[in-house]
Amino acid sequence: MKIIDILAKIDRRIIYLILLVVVILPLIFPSAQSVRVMPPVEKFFNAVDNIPEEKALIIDFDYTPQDMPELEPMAIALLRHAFKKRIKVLALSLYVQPLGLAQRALTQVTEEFNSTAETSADSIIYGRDYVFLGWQVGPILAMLSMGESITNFYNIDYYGNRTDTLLLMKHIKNYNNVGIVAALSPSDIPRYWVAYAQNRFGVAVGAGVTSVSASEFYPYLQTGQFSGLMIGMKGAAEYEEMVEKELSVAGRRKASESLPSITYAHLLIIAFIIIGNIGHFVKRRQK
Amino acid sequence: MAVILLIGLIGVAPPTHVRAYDTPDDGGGSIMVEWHLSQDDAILDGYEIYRSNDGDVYEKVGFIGRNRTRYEDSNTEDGENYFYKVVALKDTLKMYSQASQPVMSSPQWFDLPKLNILIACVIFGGLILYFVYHARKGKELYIRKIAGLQAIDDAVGRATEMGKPILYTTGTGLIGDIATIASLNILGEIAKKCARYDTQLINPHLDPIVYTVAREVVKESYTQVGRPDAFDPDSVYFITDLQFAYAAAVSGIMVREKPATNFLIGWFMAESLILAETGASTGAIQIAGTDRVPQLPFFITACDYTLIGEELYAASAYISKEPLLLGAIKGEDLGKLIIGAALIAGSIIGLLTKLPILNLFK
Amino acid sequence: MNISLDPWIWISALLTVSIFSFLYRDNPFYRFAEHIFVGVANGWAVTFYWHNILVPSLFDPLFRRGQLLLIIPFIIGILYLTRFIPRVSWLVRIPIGITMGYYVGASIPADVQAYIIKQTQGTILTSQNFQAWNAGNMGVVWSIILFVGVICTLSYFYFSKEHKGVLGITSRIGIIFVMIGFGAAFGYTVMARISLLIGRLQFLLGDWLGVIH
Amino acid sequence: MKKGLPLILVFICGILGIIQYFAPHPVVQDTDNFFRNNLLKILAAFALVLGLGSLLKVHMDKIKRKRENWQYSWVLIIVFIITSIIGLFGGVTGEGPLPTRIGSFSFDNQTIYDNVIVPLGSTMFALLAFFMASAAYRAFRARSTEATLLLASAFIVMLGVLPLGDRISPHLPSFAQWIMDVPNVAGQRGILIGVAFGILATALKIILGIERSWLGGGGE
Repeated sequence: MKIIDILAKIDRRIIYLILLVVVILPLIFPSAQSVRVMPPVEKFFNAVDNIPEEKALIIDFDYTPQDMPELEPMAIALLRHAFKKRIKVLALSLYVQPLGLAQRALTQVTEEFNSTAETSADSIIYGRDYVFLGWQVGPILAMLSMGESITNFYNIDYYGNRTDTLLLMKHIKNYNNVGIVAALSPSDIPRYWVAYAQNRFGVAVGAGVTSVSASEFYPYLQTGQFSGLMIGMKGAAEYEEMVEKELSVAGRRKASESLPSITYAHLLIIAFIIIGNIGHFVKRRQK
Repeated sequence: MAVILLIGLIGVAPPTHVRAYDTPDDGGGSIMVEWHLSQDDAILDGYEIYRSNDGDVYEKVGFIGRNRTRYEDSNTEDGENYFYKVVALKDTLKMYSQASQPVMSSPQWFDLPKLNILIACVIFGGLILYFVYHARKGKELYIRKIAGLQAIDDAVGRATEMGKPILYTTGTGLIGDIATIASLNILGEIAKKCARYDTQLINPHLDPIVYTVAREVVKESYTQVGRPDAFDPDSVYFITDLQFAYAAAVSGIMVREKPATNFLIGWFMAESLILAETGASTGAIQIAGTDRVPQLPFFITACDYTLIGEELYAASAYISKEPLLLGAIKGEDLGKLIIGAALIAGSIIGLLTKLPILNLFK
Repeated sequence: MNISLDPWIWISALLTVSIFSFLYRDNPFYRFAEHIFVGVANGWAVTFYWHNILVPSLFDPLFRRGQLLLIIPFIIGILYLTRFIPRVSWLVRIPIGITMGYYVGASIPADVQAYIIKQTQGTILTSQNFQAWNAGNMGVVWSIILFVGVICTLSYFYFSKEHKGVLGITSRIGIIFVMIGFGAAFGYTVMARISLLIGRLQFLLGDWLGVIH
Repeated sequence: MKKGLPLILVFICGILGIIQYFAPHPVVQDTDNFFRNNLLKILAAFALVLGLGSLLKVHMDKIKRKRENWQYSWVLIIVFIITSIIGLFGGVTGEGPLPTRIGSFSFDNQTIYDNVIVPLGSTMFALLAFFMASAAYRAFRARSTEATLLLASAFIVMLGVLPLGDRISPHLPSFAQWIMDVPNVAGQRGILIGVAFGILATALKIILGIERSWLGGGGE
């Protein structure tokens, strides 16, 4: 009888402790959990995968340290995808704060590829394979101006080079030479890409968003305004899954590694609900 | 390749049928330009839009991607004549269209597509006001029971018995959030009960303006029940205008002062569950209420009573039993009946005919 | 292990741990962090209002560029401070009345549009709404369930009649829809919140302690 | 006067708030812009002074009367003063006259924001992970039909969003999404329409001066 009483009234601190353990252990001893890829991410992957040779992929890095756990893995997976398939990448941030994080992701993935490269053709070379446009004032202004000329608006890149001298930019004039814009942002930015870049210039837009804001973005996928959508840790993990399975690119899969924490936390909460109800029912029987 | 070369030699077809008109329902300073696509649209870079005051000298005002047939030039001087040409652009090759007819931009006083909203405001607002004034004549009105409100008396009584304070937070809304104003009305009623029973009230705030108003409301309540002396000006105070700092501080108050009852009524964001769970852990009775649908699930799970949506607005009328406020509720109810009828009627029309019924609600 | 040497990382980390300690119970560390939080937040608000509002929108244009119209907001703003002078403290109602009046007025058409017009539009049964589901023939069924749900939920908020008879049944169905929705929304939010926790733990274990890479 | 003038102002400003929604004409929109971007913002800045006055008074009192935990009030006041000075004189990102850097250690306003306010805020936010667990355990009990439905749909959705969900049944994720899209939206819509009427009534009563408790007492 005692046990039932305990089950119906577990101290909340015990719940907190078990939850903490369940979330923390998989982080310390990471093992990537494989996921089934859902259509929104599959669409995204295919949209990037089908970018023709002469077009580029724009990655808009607009996450901050706060949203990094969910959005950075998306950036890494996208970069791995692009570099593996030799899709040209234009990286940019619409705000100043994310620039450092963009730089960090670019460096990481470039090094991953270059550490195994043997020839210059195998390597990822700045200016030939990717360009970091950095930041220029005004998010909407940037979206509009790139419709006409990217190098006029971003006349110098993040490192201070004149963009029109970069090899890659010789063939990339404006959105007509862009396959898809991948906007990774915790805020409204993906919607602005649709309103200003897509509606006026017809460029495809894909979005990576946090799970907090997920419900706001679903409709854009249904109407076809987004060519793909990654939501939170799970969306990032699905993209990681596709990159590894389809392209056999190895590397840390941070989102997939977080999934066990998420799964166990959910299962734990479900377990507690069941335990609570067992306690509740048995006690009611007794009365 | 050969095709492109050939086009390079003979050029591309220009857009045709260029038409310019004043952008409707706007504040002026804007002209819409429309055209038919160039026959070579598929290979273009896009379209450049040129504008002229005299039909002679044209200057470029904008650029838009291919497969687009519309451009809004939002940089015009009202009352001046403009001519437009649209250019098909391919690399350095430009093909000019014919010029448009001259056009002027002008501002409008009323945004016509919003007419349906105006009508709805007038109908529903009128209904409510009719019943408010009708109620002045003192007709008795019935209101159904609202569980959370019936618990208020017990909740205040319990605090009095236990000799513990009552915590009332209006949430993280500003004075412009109507839920905050509704909450202030309820606060007034609860402050009266506190004054009568001599129960301590704690009322921390996030918005300085709401704080200022709340202070007046509470003070007035104490005066109304004849206990102005019992009003403690420090019971209503401001903490910070930062959401989570506020949540941290109110959580701290909950565990330190251990109020017998927590009222979480007003406009809330993610802090709703932080406050509700902390409050629950201290064993307080909790009465919550908000019109913020995303936060309602958390109040429902963590609090003893929750005023859902409109119940929050009905609450002050319910507690005060003031005929004016009750009259408004009658008006609201009639409005909901009309919406129900509109839904059914709209559906019948929508199902049986091909009328574009949804356009009424654009 | 690769512990950070950056003092700011240490400060952030200690504050983070202090807040988490609240889960065990109220304690001096939490109290300390909480009061720091409120203090810094207000210091930051002072800075923000000064540099981002008062100087660029009031003092600079008024005193440097001579936009005399701004004397009006300046004076009305100062009326707030009459609260401290009992004889004229009623003047504080003027800025309050202006602020409240404007926002309350602005909320009327915006709410009628977003909450009444738009919600009604999405609920009416028409072939256009059936197709919006992207669910083929099932779209009709979903639309009908939605329609019934909306009307029943609405009837739950019918206050001026006792919930008996037909109204009793519909309002009960309405509350069933509401409860299913609330449960679902709760369950749906868990993932977002766990993600936030993972973010904090990655900061503590990675950036601070260097236990995870 | 003491009540009449504020009530007239509420009425006038309320009408402006309504009109600006319908009238695109520059006469209206420019007035509205002045309201939003100058007047109301500036008023909010002055109101903060009242708020800070209140906060400081409460904590000074605490210290003076040595109420429980009065020591922490010192922490709050000192931290407030220091950050205000840094912010006011050091500028937002350290461009002001006050130096905000000693060697390689900078402590400008933005750095404080990033390293104090952001971690504190996001940790408070992260507490929700724990609170959701305890709330679910305590409240999701099948006491009544309503509670059972609440529990069941939370259960299904929680499983449905997991990667594990489609291993249990391939229909589970889509069923979870269906609950979110259909019954959930129906309930929400019903609530929202009701709310709109509550807002409309309250707003009209304020603008027309029928509801005037916000004025407080004293003076006609």
